[in-house]
Amino acid sequence: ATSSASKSTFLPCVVGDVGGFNDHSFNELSLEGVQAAAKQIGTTAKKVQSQTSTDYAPAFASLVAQKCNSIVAAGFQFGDPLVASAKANPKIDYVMIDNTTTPELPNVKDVVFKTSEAAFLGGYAAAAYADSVSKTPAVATYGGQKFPTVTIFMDGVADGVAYYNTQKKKSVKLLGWNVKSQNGSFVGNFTDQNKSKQIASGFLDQGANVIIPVAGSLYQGAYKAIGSGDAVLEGVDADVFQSDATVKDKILTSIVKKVDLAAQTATSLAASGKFDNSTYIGDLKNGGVALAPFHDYESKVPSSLSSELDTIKAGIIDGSITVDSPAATTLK
Amino acid sequence: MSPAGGVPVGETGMAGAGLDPESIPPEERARLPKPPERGPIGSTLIAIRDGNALTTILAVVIALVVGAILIAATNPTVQSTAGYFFARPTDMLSAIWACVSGSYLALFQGGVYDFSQANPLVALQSLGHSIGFATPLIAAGLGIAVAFRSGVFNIGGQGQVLMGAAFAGYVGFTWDGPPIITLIVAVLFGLLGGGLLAGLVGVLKARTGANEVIVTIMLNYVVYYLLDFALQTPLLQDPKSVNPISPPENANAIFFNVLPAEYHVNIGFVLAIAATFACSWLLSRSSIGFKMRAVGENARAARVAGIEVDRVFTAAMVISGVLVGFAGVYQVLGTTTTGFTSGVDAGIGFNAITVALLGRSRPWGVFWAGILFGVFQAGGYTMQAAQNVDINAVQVVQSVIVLFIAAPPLVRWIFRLPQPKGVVA
Amino acid sequence: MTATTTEPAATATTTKGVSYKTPIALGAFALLAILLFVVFGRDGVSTFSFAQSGTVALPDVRFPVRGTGVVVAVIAVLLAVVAAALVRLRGASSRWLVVVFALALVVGFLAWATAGQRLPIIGLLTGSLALAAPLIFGALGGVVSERVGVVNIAIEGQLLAGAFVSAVLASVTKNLFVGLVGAVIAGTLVSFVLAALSIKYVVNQVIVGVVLNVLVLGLTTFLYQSVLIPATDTLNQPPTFSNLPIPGLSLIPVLGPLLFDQSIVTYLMIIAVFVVWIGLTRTRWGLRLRAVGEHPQAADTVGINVARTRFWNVALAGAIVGLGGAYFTLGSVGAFSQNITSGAGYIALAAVIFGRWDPLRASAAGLLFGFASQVANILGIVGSPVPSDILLTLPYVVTIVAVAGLVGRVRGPAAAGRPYVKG
Amino acid sequence: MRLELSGITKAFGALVANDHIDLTVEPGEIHCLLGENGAGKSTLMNILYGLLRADSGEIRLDGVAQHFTGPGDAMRAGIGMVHQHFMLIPVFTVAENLMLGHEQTKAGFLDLPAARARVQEISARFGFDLDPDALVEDLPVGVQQRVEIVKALSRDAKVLVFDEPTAVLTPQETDELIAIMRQLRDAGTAIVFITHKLREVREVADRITVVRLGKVVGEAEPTASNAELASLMVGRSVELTVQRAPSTGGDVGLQVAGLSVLDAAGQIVVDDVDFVVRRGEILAIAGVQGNGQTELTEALLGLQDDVRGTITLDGRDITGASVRQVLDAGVGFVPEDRQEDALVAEFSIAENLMLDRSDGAPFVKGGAVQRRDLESFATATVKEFDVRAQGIDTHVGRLSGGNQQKVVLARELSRDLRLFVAAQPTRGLDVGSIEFVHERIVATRDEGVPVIVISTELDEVAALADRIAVMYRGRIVGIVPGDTSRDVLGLMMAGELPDDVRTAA
Ligand SMILES: Nc1ncnc2c1ncn2[C@@H]1O[C@H](COP(=O)(O)OP(=O)(O)OP(=O)(O)O)[C@@H](O)[C@H]1O
Ligand SMILES: Nc1ncnc2c1ncn2[C@@H]1O[C@H](COP(=O)(O)OP(=O)(O)OP(=O)(O)O)[C@@H](O)[C@H]1O
Ligand SMILES: [Mg+2]
Ligand SMILES: [Mg+2]
Repeated sequence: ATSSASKSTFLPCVVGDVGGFNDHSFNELSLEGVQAAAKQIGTTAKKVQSQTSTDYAPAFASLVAQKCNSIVAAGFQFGDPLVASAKANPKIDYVMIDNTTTPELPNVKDVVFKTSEAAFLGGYAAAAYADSVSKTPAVATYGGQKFPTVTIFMDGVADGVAYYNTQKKKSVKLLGWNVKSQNGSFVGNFTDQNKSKQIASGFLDQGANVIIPVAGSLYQGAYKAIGSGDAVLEGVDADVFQSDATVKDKILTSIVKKVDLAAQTATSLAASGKFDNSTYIGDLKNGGVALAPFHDYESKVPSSLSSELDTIKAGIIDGSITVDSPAATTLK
Repeated sequence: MSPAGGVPVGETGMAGAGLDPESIPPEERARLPKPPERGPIGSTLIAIRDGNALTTILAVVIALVVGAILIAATNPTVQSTAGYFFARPTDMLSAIWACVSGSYLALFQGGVYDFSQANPLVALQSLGHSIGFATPLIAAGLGIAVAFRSGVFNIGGQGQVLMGAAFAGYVGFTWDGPPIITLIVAVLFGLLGGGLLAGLVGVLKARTGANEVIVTIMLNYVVYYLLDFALQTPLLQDPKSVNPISPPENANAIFFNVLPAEYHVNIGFVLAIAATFACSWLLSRSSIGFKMRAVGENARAARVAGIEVDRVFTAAMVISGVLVGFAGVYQVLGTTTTGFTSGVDAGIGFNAITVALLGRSRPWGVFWAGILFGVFQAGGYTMQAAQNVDINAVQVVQSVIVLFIAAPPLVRWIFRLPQPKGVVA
Repeated sequence: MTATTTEPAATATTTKGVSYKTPIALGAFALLAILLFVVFGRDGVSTFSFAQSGTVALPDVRFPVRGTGVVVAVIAVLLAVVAAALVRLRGASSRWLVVVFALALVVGFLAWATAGQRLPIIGLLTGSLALAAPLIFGALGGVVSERVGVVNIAIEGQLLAGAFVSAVLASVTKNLFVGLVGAVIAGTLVSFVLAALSIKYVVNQVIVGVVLNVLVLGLTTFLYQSVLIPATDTLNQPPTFSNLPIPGLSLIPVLGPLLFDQSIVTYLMIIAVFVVWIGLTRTRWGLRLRAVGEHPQAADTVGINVARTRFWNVALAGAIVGLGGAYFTLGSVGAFSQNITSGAGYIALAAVIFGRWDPLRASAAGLLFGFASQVANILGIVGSPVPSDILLTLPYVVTIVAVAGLVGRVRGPAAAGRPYVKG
Repeated sequence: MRLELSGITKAFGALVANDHIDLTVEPGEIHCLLGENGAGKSTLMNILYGLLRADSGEIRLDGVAQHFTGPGDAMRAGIGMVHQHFMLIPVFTVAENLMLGHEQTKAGFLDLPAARARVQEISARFGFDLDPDALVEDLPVGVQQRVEIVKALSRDAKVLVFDEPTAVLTPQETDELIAIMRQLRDAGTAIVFITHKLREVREVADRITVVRLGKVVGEAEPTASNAELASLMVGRSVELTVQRAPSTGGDVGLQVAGLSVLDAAGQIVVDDVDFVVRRGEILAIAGVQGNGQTELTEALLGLQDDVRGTITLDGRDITGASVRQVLDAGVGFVPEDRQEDALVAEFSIAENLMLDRSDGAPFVKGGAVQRRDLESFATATVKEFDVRAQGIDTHVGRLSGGNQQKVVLARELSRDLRLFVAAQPTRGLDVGSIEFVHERIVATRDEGVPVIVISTELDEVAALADRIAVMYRGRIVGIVPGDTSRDVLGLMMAGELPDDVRTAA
C-alpha cells in the first residue's frame, strides 16, 4: 500500500507481546527481523511492547501515532486488534505472525509456519541420536504453556520419533507429550527456570537422552539439569547453538522457525512498495522452517542420519510423508 | 489524587499484618477527615488547604527526577556523548535534555492531551485512552478498598478479574439477545463470577478461619490454570481458532460508547463512576458499610455490639469480588471484545492493590489513583514508541511515584517542608 | 433444661466449642479416595523406584494399583471414623492420625496416577526440596520480618534482587561467594527501602511491599534487557554451586541424596532454618525481636530501641531472602533471566502465614508446596491422565485444602503491620 | 535517691498536658499524685521514665541533672515504673517478661533458669506466688499486675513509680502492694504512687500533690478527708456516695438457672450458677478478678460458645440466642474492657452511639444510616451525659477514659432496657466520673430495670448493691444483702460462706 515512501523516510515498526523482546522466541526474532530490514533500508525501527495481554490496541495506536509505515506483530492474541488497526489505517502495512486474520485486508499479511514439519525432522534426529547412545533410548519434550504454537512443535517431534520407530523397528520412547490425548508436561509459564530444571531432571530420571524444551528461554534450566551428564538438548525457534553460546555444547540441533526472516522479508517488501497480502506459510519447502545443522554433534550422530533426514524432508515436501498436528489445522 | 482521606484501616486478618488504627501516624491522624465522607470536590479542597496537594505534586516531581535519571542513563545518545563529556559537555547535556523532555512530553501527549494535534477534541483522545485503562483499575481498586476497610486483605484480584471476565464473556459470546438486556445480563453474570470466587474465600474464612491472604493467592493460580484449560475446551474456545482464545463477543453485549468512538470512552466508565458513588455511599452512609467499617476497625467491639463479624467478612468479600469482577467484565466487554485469553486480567488484580492503597481506601481517592495509573499506562506506550523508552523503565518510574505519594513525610523531609498545620506531636 | 439436669460439664456432649473440622475434612478426603481409587480405579502396577547412583540402592516397591487403591480407601474411611470418635471422646483429634492419613492418601494417589509407570522416589524428593528451597528462604525472611512487626510483602522483590545481583557479581568475579554476598546485599538493600519507608516514614507497610515488588521486577527486567543481554558472556554467565556430598552421610539411602548431597546454598538453607528457629526461641536477639513484634511499647519501656530493632531485623530478613534469590541463579540454573522467581515470593508469603510465623512450620509449608509441585511435575513427566492445566493447580489446591481443613484460624505477631510512633 | 522535677512542660499540639510542673520526692517517702482523668499524671511520669521528651524543664536525681533519651537511660539511672497499662508481652512467660531488656545469657543462649530463679526470689521476698513459666496471657489481671511489680522491683530501682497499679487489684492484693510499698520506703526508696482511690491515698501517702489541667494545684495532707481531696482534684465538691432509696423489689426480670460455661479449652469457668434479678434492683456480682464474672456476663450476652443451663428474661428463654437477639431483647451491656470490646476508637462519638443499633430503627432505614436522626440523638445524648468533647464528630479514641465510659453508658442506657449489665463500670475513672456513672446506674434501677453490676471494687459494690452475689472459682458462694460487711465479703471472695451470714437469694 505504501509505494510513495522513499527509503530514508520509511519507518518500520514492531509490536511485541507480553513475553518481551528477549524471550529467545518469536518476539525476539520478529524484532531482529524488523531491525535487520531497517538496517538494509537505512533507517531505525520503532518498537513497542505490550505491557499486558489486553492492551494491544493502544500499542498499535501508539505506533500509528508515530507514523509507522509498516507494523509487524507476533503472537496469536494480536489478531483482532491488528485487524482493527489495519482497517483504520489502510496506508500502513501490517504483518501478522503466528496467526491468520479474517477478513482478508489488502494491507495485512499473515505469516504462519508449518513448524511440525521441521519438528518432525527434529524428532527423528533426536530418536536416532538417542538410539545410537542408549540401549533404552528416550526422547523427552515439554512446553512452557499449552499454546498451539508450542504444541505444534511437540506434535511434530512425537510424529518424528514414531516415524523413526516404524522405519527402524525400534522403540525409542517419547516422554512428555501424548499426541492422541494432546496432553503432556508443561512448566505453566515461560519464566520459571528452576521448575524447568526440575522437570528436565525428572525426564533424565526417566532415562531421557534428548530433551526438547519448547518454552522460550527455559532450555537454560534443562541445560543445568543435564550438567555434566550425557543427555543433549534440541533448541526451538532459533538455532540455539548460535543464539546462545552458553549452552552450545549440549545442543544437538535446533528446530528452526524463521520468524526473523519472515519479518525481515515482509518489512523489506513493504519498504520497496511490493507488499502483498498473500499468506506466507513457512515450511520445509520454502525454508521457512528447518532443522539446524548438528554443528559440534555432526560427528556424533549416526553417519546415515543426514541422508535419511534429506529423504524424509523430500518426502514431507512432496507429500509422501504427512505430519499431523491438531495445532496446524488452520494453516490452510 | 486526593490523599486527604486518612489511611486504610482495620485488622487485615493477616493476623494484624495490616492496617490498624494504630498505624496512623499522629500527623495523619490529625488529618483524618471527620465523617461524613466528602465527595470529590470537597476532599480536593481539603487536600489543598492541608498542603497534601503540594506534597503529592512534589512526590511526582521527585519521581520524575528519578525517572529522568533512569531514562537518561539508558539512552544511547546520552551514553555515546558521555564518552567525550569533558571535551564537549554540551552534547551530553543536550542529549539528556532531549531524551528526558521528549519522554515526559510523550507521556503527557499519550496520556492526557496531545498538543501536537491542532484540534483540541482530537488532542483529548489521549485522555480517553487513559480512561480506558483507568476504568477497570478503579473498579478493582474499589473492591480491594472495600475489603480493606472491612479488615480483609484481598490479594485475589487476579482470580476475581478472570472469573468476572469468563462469566461475562461467556454470556456475551453465547447469547445473541436483544440490545441492553444482553449487556445487562452479561454484566450481571460477570459480577456473579467475581462475587462467587471472593464469596468462597469469605465463607472459608468464616467457617474454617482459613487466612484469606493464603487462599486468595492460591486461588489466583487455580483460576488462571482452570481458565486456561477451559479455553482449550469447547466451553470457552473459539471454534474457529486452534488457540486458547474465546469467540468474539456479540455486538449487543459490548459496552457502547458514550463519547464519539475515537475517545474509547464507553458506558463502563460511567458505571465505574457510579460504582465510586455507590461505594462512597456504601461505606459512609449505609448500614452494611457501617458494620463493615466497625468490623475493620475493631472486630471485637463489633461482635459485642451484635454485629455478626463472620457474615460481615463474607459480605465484604462478596462486594469486593463483585467490584473486582466488574474489572473483568470491562476487560471482555469493553477492552478486548474480540475474544479473551487467560491473560485477560492484564495485571489489574495486583495493580488494583496499589491503586486502592494509594487512594487510601477512600472511594474517591481510589478513583483518582486509578486515573493516574491509567494516564501512566496510556502514556507509557507513547513513551516507548516515541522515545524508545523501555516499558520496564516506565514501570519503575510509576512505582517510584507511588512510593513517594504514599510517603508524604519523606517528601516533606526532602523539601524541608514544615509539618502541616494542626498536627499533634 | 433446669439446673438439676445440667451434667457436670466435662462429660457432657456439646455441639459448640469442639471442632469437627478435622474429621469432616478427613471424611471428605476419604470420599474422594473412594471415588478416585475405587470407582475410577485403574489397573496395572505402579513401581516406586528408589534407584540412585553411587549408593546402596533399595529395591523397588511395586504396588498393584487397584488393590492399593481399595486398601487406601478403606484406611482413609477408618481413620476418618477414628478421628470423629476421638473428637467426640477427647474433644480433639490426633495430629499423628492426620499425618498417617495424609501419607496413606499420598501413596494411594501416586500409585493411582502412575499405574503402569515407574515413579522415581529420590527424584521426587530431591526435586521437592529444590522447588521448596527458595520458598523456605523467602519464608524465613518473612518470619523474621513479621515477627519483629514489619509485614514483608516484598519477599518477591528481595528474591528477584538477590537472583539478579548474585548472577551479575558471580559472573564478573567468577567467584560464587562474591555472588552470594551480592545476593545478601541486594536483598538487604530492598529491605532498607521497606524498613526506612515503613519504620521511619510510617508509610503503610503493605503498600511499600507491593510497590517494591513491581519496582524490582521492572528494574531487573530493564537491566536484564538493556545491560545483561548485550553482554551475556561477561555479566550473566555465572558458575553454579556444585554438590558437595558429605562423606559417609551422603550414602544413606534416600536421605543421603536428599540432605547430604546438596550444594552450599541448600546446606545454608538447612542451617538457616535451624539458626532462625533456635535464635528466635532461645537467644536474646530472638526474645527482643519477638517482644518488639508483639508489643513494641512494652519493649520500649524496658529500654529496647524499637525502631532500631525493627530496622536491622528487616534488613536481616532481606539478607536471608536475598540468599534465596541466589538459589535461583547460583544454586540452580546459573544465568539470570527475566522474572526468574515467577511469583515464588507470594508463595513464600503464604508459607509464612500457613506456618503460623514459626520458622520450622513455615519451612514445612514450603516443603509441602514444593512436594505438591514436584508431584505434579512427575505426573506430567510419566504421562498422567490428568490434563496438564489441572495438574498445575495441584500445589495451590493442596495448600487451600490444608489451610482450610487443618490449619484454620491463625494469630500472627500482634503488632505486625503497625508502625510504632512514640508519643 | 532524691527526685526533683522542675518546670516540666509538655504540650501535645494545642493541649498542654504538663504546665511547669514542679515535684520533689524524697528518698524513703511515698508521694501520691492525685488528679482527675487527663490531668497529666501519666504524662509527667512518662517524661520521668524517658518515654516522652519534655518540651522544657529539668529532671534531677540527687541534685544531678539528667538527660534521658529513652527508658534505658532512666532505668540505668535507677528509675523503675509500673505503667498504667500493662507493659507485658502476652505471649511470653513470666520469666521471659522479667528478663526482657537485660537478659542474661549462657554461651549465647538465654539463661532461663537464672530468670526463673530471679522470679522466685523476688516473689518470695514480697510474699507473691508466681509461676515463672506461666504465659502472661493466661494469667488473671491481678497476677499480671504482680508480674509488672516484680519487673519493676527486679532492677532495684531507687525511684519507683506506680501509675494506677491498684485499678485491677482486689482489696487483698492492694493491701499486699501497700505493704510492699511501705517495705520499700523503709529501705529508702523514693516512691511515686498514682491512684484514684482516696482510701489508698490516705492509707499510704506521706505527701500528696494534686494536679489539675496539667498544673500543680497544691499539696494535701494525708489526714485530709476524702471529700477534701476529691474537691481539690476535681475543682468542685463531689458526692462520694450515691444517694439511693432501698430497692422496691419488683417482679423477677432475669432468671439464671444451672448456668455453666466452658472455655475454648473445655475448662468449666462458670459452674452451675443460679440467681434472679428483680426489676428495680441492683445485683452486684463481687469477687476477685478471674473467678468467672467475665464469662458469666458474656454468657448472658450470647458471647460465649459453650453455655449450658437456662437464661430467662421476662419469662422468655434467651439461652443460646445470638448477641443481636439478646440486645434486641432489651439487654444493655457495658463490657469490662471499654477500648477493646465497647468502642471503635477511630469512629466518632456519634458512630459509636449507634454501634449496637446498626440495623433498623431508629438510625437505619432502608439500609441507609439516617444521619440527621443520629446527629440530633448524639447531640442530645452528649449533652445529657456530659461527654466532654469538641463535638459529636470527635473520634472516641481521643477522649479520656472517663469520657469514653460515658459514651458507652450513654449508648446502652438510651435504649429501652429490660436488663442492664455493667462490668467494671468505673475502672480507672476519677472520683468525679465515678460519681456520675453511679448516679446513672442507680437512676436506671429506679426506672424499674433489673441491673447487674460486676465489680471487683468493694467500695463500688457497697455503694450500689441491693444484693451481692460473690463468685469464687466459677461458683456463686452465696447471695447476701447489700449491707453485708466488708469482712464477710472478703471471706466469701476467698470461697468461704460463714454460717451466720444471712443469705438473700
Ligand atoms: N500521646 C498523646 N498525644 C496527644 N495527647 C496526649 C497524649 N498523651 C496524653 N495526651 C493528653 O494529655 C492529657 C494528660 O494525659 P495523662 O495520660 O497524663 O492523664 P492522667 O492524668 O494520667 O489521667 P488518668 O488519671 O486518667 O490516667 C490528656 O488529657 C491528653 O489529652
Ligand atoms: N493520639 C492522640 N491524640 C490525642 N489524644 C490522645 C491520643 N492518644 C491518647 N490520647 C489521650 O491521652 C490520654 C491518656 O490516655 P489514657 O489511655 O491514659 O487515658 P486516660 O485518660 O488515662 O483514661 P483511663 O482512665 O482509661 O486510663 C487520654 O485522654 C486520651 O484521650
Ligand atoms: Mg494516667
Ligand atoms: Mg487513666
